Amino acid sequence: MQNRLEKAIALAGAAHTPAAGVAPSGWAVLLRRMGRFWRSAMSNRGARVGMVLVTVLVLVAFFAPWIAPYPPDEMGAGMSLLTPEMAYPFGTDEFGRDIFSRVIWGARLTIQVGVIAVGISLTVGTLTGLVAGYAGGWTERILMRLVDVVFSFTETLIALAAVAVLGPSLSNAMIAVGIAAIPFYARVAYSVTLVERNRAYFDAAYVQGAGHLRLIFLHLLPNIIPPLIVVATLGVSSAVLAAAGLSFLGLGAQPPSPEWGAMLSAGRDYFNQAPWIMIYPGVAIMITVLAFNLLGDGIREALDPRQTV
Amino acid sequence: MKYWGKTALAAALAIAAGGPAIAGDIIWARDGDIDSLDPHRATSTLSRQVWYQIYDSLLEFDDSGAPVPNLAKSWEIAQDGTLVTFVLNEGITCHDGTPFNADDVIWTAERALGEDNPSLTKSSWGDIGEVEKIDDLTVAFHLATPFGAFVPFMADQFTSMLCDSNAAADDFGTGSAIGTGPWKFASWTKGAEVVLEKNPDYVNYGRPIDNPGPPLADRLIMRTMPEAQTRMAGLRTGELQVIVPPIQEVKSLQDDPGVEVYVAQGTGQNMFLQFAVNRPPFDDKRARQAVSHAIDKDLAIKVVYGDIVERQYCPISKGVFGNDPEFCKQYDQDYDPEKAKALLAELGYGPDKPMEVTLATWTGDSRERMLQMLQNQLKKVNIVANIEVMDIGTLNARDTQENNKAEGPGYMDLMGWTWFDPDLLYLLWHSPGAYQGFQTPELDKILEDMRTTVDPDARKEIVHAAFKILLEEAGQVPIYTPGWSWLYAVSADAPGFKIGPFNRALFNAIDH
Amino acid sequence: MASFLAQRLFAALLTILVTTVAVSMLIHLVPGDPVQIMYAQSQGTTPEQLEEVRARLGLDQPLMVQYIQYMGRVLQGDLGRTIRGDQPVLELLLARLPNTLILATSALVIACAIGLVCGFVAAYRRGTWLDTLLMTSAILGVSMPHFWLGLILLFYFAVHLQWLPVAGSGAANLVLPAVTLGVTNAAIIARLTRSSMIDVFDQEFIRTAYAKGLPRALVLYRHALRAGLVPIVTMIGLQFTYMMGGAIVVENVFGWNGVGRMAIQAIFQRDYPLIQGFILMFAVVVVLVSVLMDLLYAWLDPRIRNR
Amino acid sequence: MSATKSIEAPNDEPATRPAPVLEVRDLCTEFRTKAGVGRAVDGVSFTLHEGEILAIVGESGSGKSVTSLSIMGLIPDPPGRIAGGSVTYGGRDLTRLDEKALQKLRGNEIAMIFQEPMTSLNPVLSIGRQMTEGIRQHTGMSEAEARKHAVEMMRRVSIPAPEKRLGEYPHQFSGGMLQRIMIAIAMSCSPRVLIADEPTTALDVTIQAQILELMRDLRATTGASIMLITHDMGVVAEMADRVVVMYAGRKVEEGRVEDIFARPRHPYTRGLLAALPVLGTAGEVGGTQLNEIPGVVPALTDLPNGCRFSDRCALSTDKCLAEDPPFADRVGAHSAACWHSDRLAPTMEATS
Repeated sequence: MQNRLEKAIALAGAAHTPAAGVAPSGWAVLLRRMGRFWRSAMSNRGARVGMVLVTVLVLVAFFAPWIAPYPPDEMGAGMSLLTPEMAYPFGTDEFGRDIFSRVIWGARLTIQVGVIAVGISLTVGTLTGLVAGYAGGWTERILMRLVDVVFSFTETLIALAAVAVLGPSLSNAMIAVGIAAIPFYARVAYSVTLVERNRAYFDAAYVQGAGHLRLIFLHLLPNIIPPLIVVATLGVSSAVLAAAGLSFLGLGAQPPSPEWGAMLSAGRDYFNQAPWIMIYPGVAIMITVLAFNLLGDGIREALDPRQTV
Repeated sequence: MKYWGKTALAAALAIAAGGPAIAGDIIWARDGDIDSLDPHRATSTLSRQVWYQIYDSLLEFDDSGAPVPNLAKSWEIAQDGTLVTFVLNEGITCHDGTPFNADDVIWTAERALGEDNPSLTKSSWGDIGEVEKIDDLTVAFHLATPFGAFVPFMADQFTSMLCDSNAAADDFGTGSAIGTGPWKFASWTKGAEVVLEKNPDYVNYGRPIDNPGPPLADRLIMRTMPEAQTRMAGLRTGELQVIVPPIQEVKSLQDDPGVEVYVAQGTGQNMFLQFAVNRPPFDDKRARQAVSHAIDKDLAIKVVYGDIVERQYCPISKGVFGNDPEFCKQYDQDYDPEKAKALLAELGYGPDKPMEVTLATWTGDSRERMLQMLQNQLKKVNIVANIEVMDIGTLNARDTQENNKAEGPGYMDLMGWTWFDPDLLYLLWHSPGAYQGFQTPELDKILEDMRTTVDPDARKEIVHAAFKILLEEAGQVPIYTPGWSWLYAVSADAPGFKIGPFNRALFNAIDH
Repeated sequence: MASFLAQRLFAALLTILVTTVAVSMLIHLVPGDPVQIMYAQSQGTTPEQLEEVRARLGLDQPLMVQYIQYMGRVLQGDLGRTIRGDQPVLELLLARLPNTLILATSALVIACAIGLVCGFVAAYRRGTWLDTLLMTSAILGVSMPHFWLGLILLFYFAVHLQWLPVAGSGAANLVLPAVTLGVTNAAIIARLTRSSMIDVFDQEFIRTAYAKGLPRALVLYRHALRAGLVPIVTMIGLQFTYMMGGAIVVENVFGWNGVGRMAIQAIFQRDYPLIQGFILMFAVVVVLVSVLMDLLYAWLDPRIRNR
Repeated sequence: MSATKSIEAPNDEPATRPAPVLEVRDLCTEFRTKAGVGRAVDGVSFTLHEGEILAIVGESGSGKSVTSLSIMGLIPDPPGRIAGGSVTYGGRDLTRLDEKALQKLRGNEIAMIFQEPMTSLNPVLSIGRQMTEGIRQHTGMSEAEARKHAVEMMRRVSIPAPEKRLGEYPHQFSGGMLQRIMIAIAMSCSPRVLIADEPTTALDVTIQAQILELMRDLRATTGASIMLITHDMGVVAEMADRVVVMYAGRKVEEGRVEDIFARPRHPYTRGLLAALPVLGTAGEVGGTQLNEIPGVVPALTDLPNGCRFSDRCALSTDKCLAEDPPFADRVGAHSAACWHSDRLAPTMEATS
C-alpha cells in the first residue's frame, strides 16, 4: 500500500521511455525490446537477487505439496506449540500444525493474491488509461478526473471500502486490493498513451486507415507495456502487503487458511509462549515483498537509465 | 463549533488518560468498548456489564440465581399472572439527588415499550398492556397474557431502572446516564474508557455482595485495550487491577501468586451448533445428526479451552431451571464417526462426494479455534466445512438470511445465547423463531405450554419434552458453557472481587 | 498563483463531491439486505419494522432523491446515527479524529527526520558503501509489513521489557505506534529524497554555486536542499495521506483509539452509517491536507508564487 | 597583426609575449563508469596568458568542458578524478590544493560561466541572493554593501532597473538577461581568469552577439584572461586570440587564431572550419551547416587504435590506424597531432 510514490516515480520515468528514435509499432518490436530490457534489468544486482527470490517463491508455491512435510491444516502433525526443531523447522502452532508446511502452502495464496489483484488493476487500469488517452475529449476528461479522485485516496481506504461492501474473505480482499490500485495503472497507461499517440508511427497507421481497435491493440498497447511491467512488478509487492494487512485485520483470509497475514494475526495470542508462530509468516511476507520490490526497481532502472548511478 | 470544543476536550482527556494507576481507582481493562450507556439501545455483554454498575433493576438475583428484592422491596403476582405489583424501597436517590420513585419506573417502562424507537429487547418484557402508578412507591404492570419469565426479567440489566431526570438531557446514553447503582457515571471517552465514580449514597438492597453501603474504591474505570498481551502486561506491572485475560494465558496467570483468576459459574451462556434447516442438506435430520456424531466435543473443548469451560448436554445451560445433563445424554448424539459416515452415506455423501458446508461463528474468545477443531473432525467423515468468522450482529443477520435461502451450500454456525430462564427456548425455536430456523408444530405446542405453566414440576416436565425434540432432531447441538466474557484476572492488590450469577461482576467490595 | 490555487480547490471540491456520491450509494452495493443486517441485533424484528426503517432511511426513494436527502443532511452536519448503540456518527468520528491526526503527524515527523537525513546523505555519498547500506535498509523498510513490525516492537518493548506503559492513550503510548508507522514510511521518504536530491545535485545551478566559491555546507543547505525540498514537500503531502491509511492498520495493532480502529470495528459490525461517515471524513481530511500542501508548495516555489 | 603576416612566418615567436596566468600540464581526468574507466581528458597541456582570450574548441565529448571543470576542481568525485598532470595558477598547483583553498580561488580569482543560463541559476533563490552570496563570501562585505555592489555589476552588464530586479527570480528573466547576470556574478569579484563554457550556445543569434561583445568589453576594462570553451568556430573567429582544438580527450591542434583559420594542421580542425557556412559571419545562417564531419566522437572507453580521429578522417592511412600521432610541439606556436598535417591545404585559398 505504501509503494504508491515509488510507482509515481516509475511513472515519471516511464514517460520518457521509448525516447530513442521513432518507436515502431507492433508486437514483434515489443518482443525485441523486451529482450533488451531483460538483459539490461538483469545487469542490476538487486534485480538479480529479486529474480532469484521470485523464482524460488514461484517454485515453492508450485511444488508446495512435495516440499511441505505435512498438509497445511493437519492438526496434531506434532505436539502443540513445539519449538522449532529438525522435524518442524519453524515449530508448530496451538493445534500442532507444522508452521513450515503452512508457510510453504501460504506461498500459493500469496502468488494468487499477486496474480489476481494485479490482474484486475492491470486490466482495468490499462484499458481505462488507453481509452482515455486514445479517445480524448470528454471521455478523456471524465475518465481521468475520476481516476484522479480515486488516486487521491490511499489504497487502504479504497480496499477497506470495497471489503466493507463485499464482506471479508480472501477472494474479496484480492478484488478490493485490485480495485484500489487501478488508478496507478490507469495513470501510467494514460501518460504513455499520450506520448505514443503523438509519434510518427501512429500517425502513419492512422493515415493508412487503421480502425480504432487495430490502432489501440496493435499499435498503442504493445508500446505502453514496458512501463506497465514496472508498475505491475512493484504492484505485486504492494498487493501482497495490502492483502496480508487485510487478512491480519480479519478482513481477508479466514482460518484455517495458511495465508501469512492471517497466520500472523492468529499467532500473536501466543507470542509469549511461541513467538515463532508469528515471526516466520512475517519474514515470508517481507521476503516476498522485497523480492518484487528489488525486481521492479531493477526493471525500472533498465527502462529509465537516468536513475542509474 | 460545538463539536470542535468537545473534540479538543476529548483529545485532552485522551492524552491525560495515560497516567499511572492511582490508589482508589479500579481499572478494568476489556477487549472492547460499550455501545451505549442506554440499556434500550444496545445488547452487547460489554455494555451490560457497565450498565450493571450504574443502574439497578427492580429485582436482583441471589447466588442461587433466584430473583430477590432490590429497588423493589416486594412484589406480588395476581390475576393468574397478568398483574404484577412492585413496592419500592423508601429513600433511594438517583445520582442527581432526586428521589427514586414510581415515576422513574413508569418513565423507564414507557420508554422501553413505546412505539417510537422502543428498546431493542422490547419483546422480552412480555405483552404489557399498561404500567400503572398506584402511589409514589407502588407500580403495577398489567400483562395481556401471563408470562412466566416476567419476574426474573425484572432482575436483568435490560430492565435497568433509569431516572426520569434523564429526559432532560439531550445526550442520555452517549454523554450522560443517571441511575441509582453503586457507581455514578463521570465520563465516556469513546473507544478509550468509561469512568465511574463511587455513589456515596448507595445502599445495597439486593446485590449478592458483602457490602451494604457504597463501594470501597473511589473510581471504577473500564478501559478498552484490544490487544490481549498488553492487558497482561498492564496487570503484571500493576497499571491495571482487573483484566479480561487471554485464554492462552489463563494457566500461567493461575500459577501467578500476584493474580487471582475468576471463572464465572452459572453464566447461563450456552454455546451450540444450529443449522440452516430449510434447504438441503440440513433439512434432513440425518445430516444434522451426522454432524453431531462426527464431532468429538470433549476433545475440542480440551484442546481449545482446557478446563475453563464445561461440556454441556442440554439446550439450556447449567444453573438455569430445567438443566439436567443425565436426562439430556439420553437423547443427544455421542461421538461416533462411523455412525456419522453411515448417516451421510444414506444421504448419498461419501469420500467421493464430500458434503460441502459453511461453518460460521462470531469473533473472539478463541471461537475461531473451536471452529478449526470442528472443521478438522468433520473432515474425517468427509464433510468439508468452510469457516467464516464475523461480528455477532452480522452473524445474527446471516443466520436468518441462510434460513430464508432456498439455494446454496449447507450452513451451520456456533452460536451462543444466555438467559436466566428456559423461556429462551421459546425465543429461539417457537415459530417463527429468532432465526426463522428449526421448528416443529409439536415443539411450538410444547413451548406455548411452557410459557403459561407456572408450577415448577410441571414446567420442568415440559422443558424436558422440548429438550428431547431439540436433541433428537439435532435442531440445537449443545457443546459448552460459558462462551464469552467469563474470565476475569484480578490483581492480588485489589481483593474483594466477586462474580454474581449470570456473569455479573461486582466491584463494590474491592479495596484498592 | 491564484489560478493555480483555484484549480486545486476545484479539484478538491470535485473529489469531495464524487466521494459523497460514492458514499451515499455504498449501501446499495451491499449484497443481501443491508437493513436486515443492520437491525439484526433487535429481538424479533418484523418485516413491517424493517420496512419502516427502510422508509426512515429513505431507502425506498429513487437514488437521486436519496442522494439529495443525504447531501442535505451532510451539509447540516448530520452523518446519521450508528447502528450499534445509536450514537451520532459525526460526534464519534470527531472525538477520535484528533488521535489519528496526532499519530499520523508524529509518525510523519519521525519519518521525515529519518527519511530526509538518510536520503540526503545517501544522495550526497552516492555510490559509496554508505549509500548502499542506507538504500538496502530502505528497501527492507519498504518491504516490512507495518503490522508485523508493530507487533514485534509491541511485544519486545511494552510486553517483554515493559519499558513503556501499555494501558492508556498518553504520550508514552504514542511512541510505539508512531515509530512503527514512521519507520516504514521513513524508508519511502529516504528513497524519494535520495532520487530527488540526486536530481538536484546533478543540476547546473549546484555547479554554479560551487563555481562561485561557496563552501560546501552552504551549497548543500541553501542551494541543494531548498531546491530539492520543493518536490519532496509534494511527496510528503502525499505521504501524510499514506500515514492516515497506515494509521488504520497500526491503530488496530496498538489499540490506539483513532478513527482507523473504529472503522475496522464498524466494518466488522456492518455499521454502515459509521462506515459512510468514516469514508467521507477521511476524504475531507485527505483533500484538506492536499490543499494545504499545494499552498506550501506554492509558497516554496517562486515559479508558482509569482505567477 | 594581419593574417597574411602570420601565414608568411608561422614559426616566429610573437615579439611581446604576455606573462602566463594559468598553465595546464599533462592534465588527465578519468571517469569510472560501468563500461570501465574512461579518460575524458588525456594529457592535455596549454597556457593561458595575461589578458588573452584562449578558445578551447571541439565537439561535445571532446573533453573541453571536463578540462575547465578540472581547472576549477569541480570534477564530481566519484565517479571522476584527476588522474595526473598539474594546473598551475599563481605559483600553486590547483590539483593539489585542498577544498578550502580552492573555495578561496573559485569565483574570486577564477570565475566561470556556463552554457545554460536558465538552469545554471537556482530557480528557488532570488537573483539578489545569488549575486550577493559570492560577493559576501569573498569580500566580507555586509549584505547591504554586497547588494550595492551587485546593483553596480548588473548595471555594468546593462540590466535595466537593477534594484527592482534583484528581488526577482530566474524564471522572470529572459535567457540573454540571465546570461548577463551570470557574467555579472562571475565578474563581481574581479577575477583574473574567466572560464566561459559555451556561453552563447543556448541563446538566440542576436543575443549571442551582444553577450560576446559584453565579454570583449569586460576583457578590455578589467584585463581578465578568458578561457572560452565552444564548438562554434564562428565564435572563435570573433573572439579568440589563440585556439586549442580538442578531440576525444586530446589536444589535437594549437595555434594563433589566424594560423588555425588560415592553415589548419589537423583534419579535424579542418572539418570544424568546413562546417562553417561563411567564415567570419558565424551564426548569421542558422541551420545550413555544410560539410559536416561524418560520425561522432568515439566513446572514451572504446577508442580506436592509433589516431583517435582515424575512423572519421578522410586522410586516414594504415599508419593512422596503427600508430597514435604525437603532438608535434612547435614551441608554443602552431602545432598539431597528425601524421598528415602537411597534406592539408590552406583554407584561405578557398575562402579569401
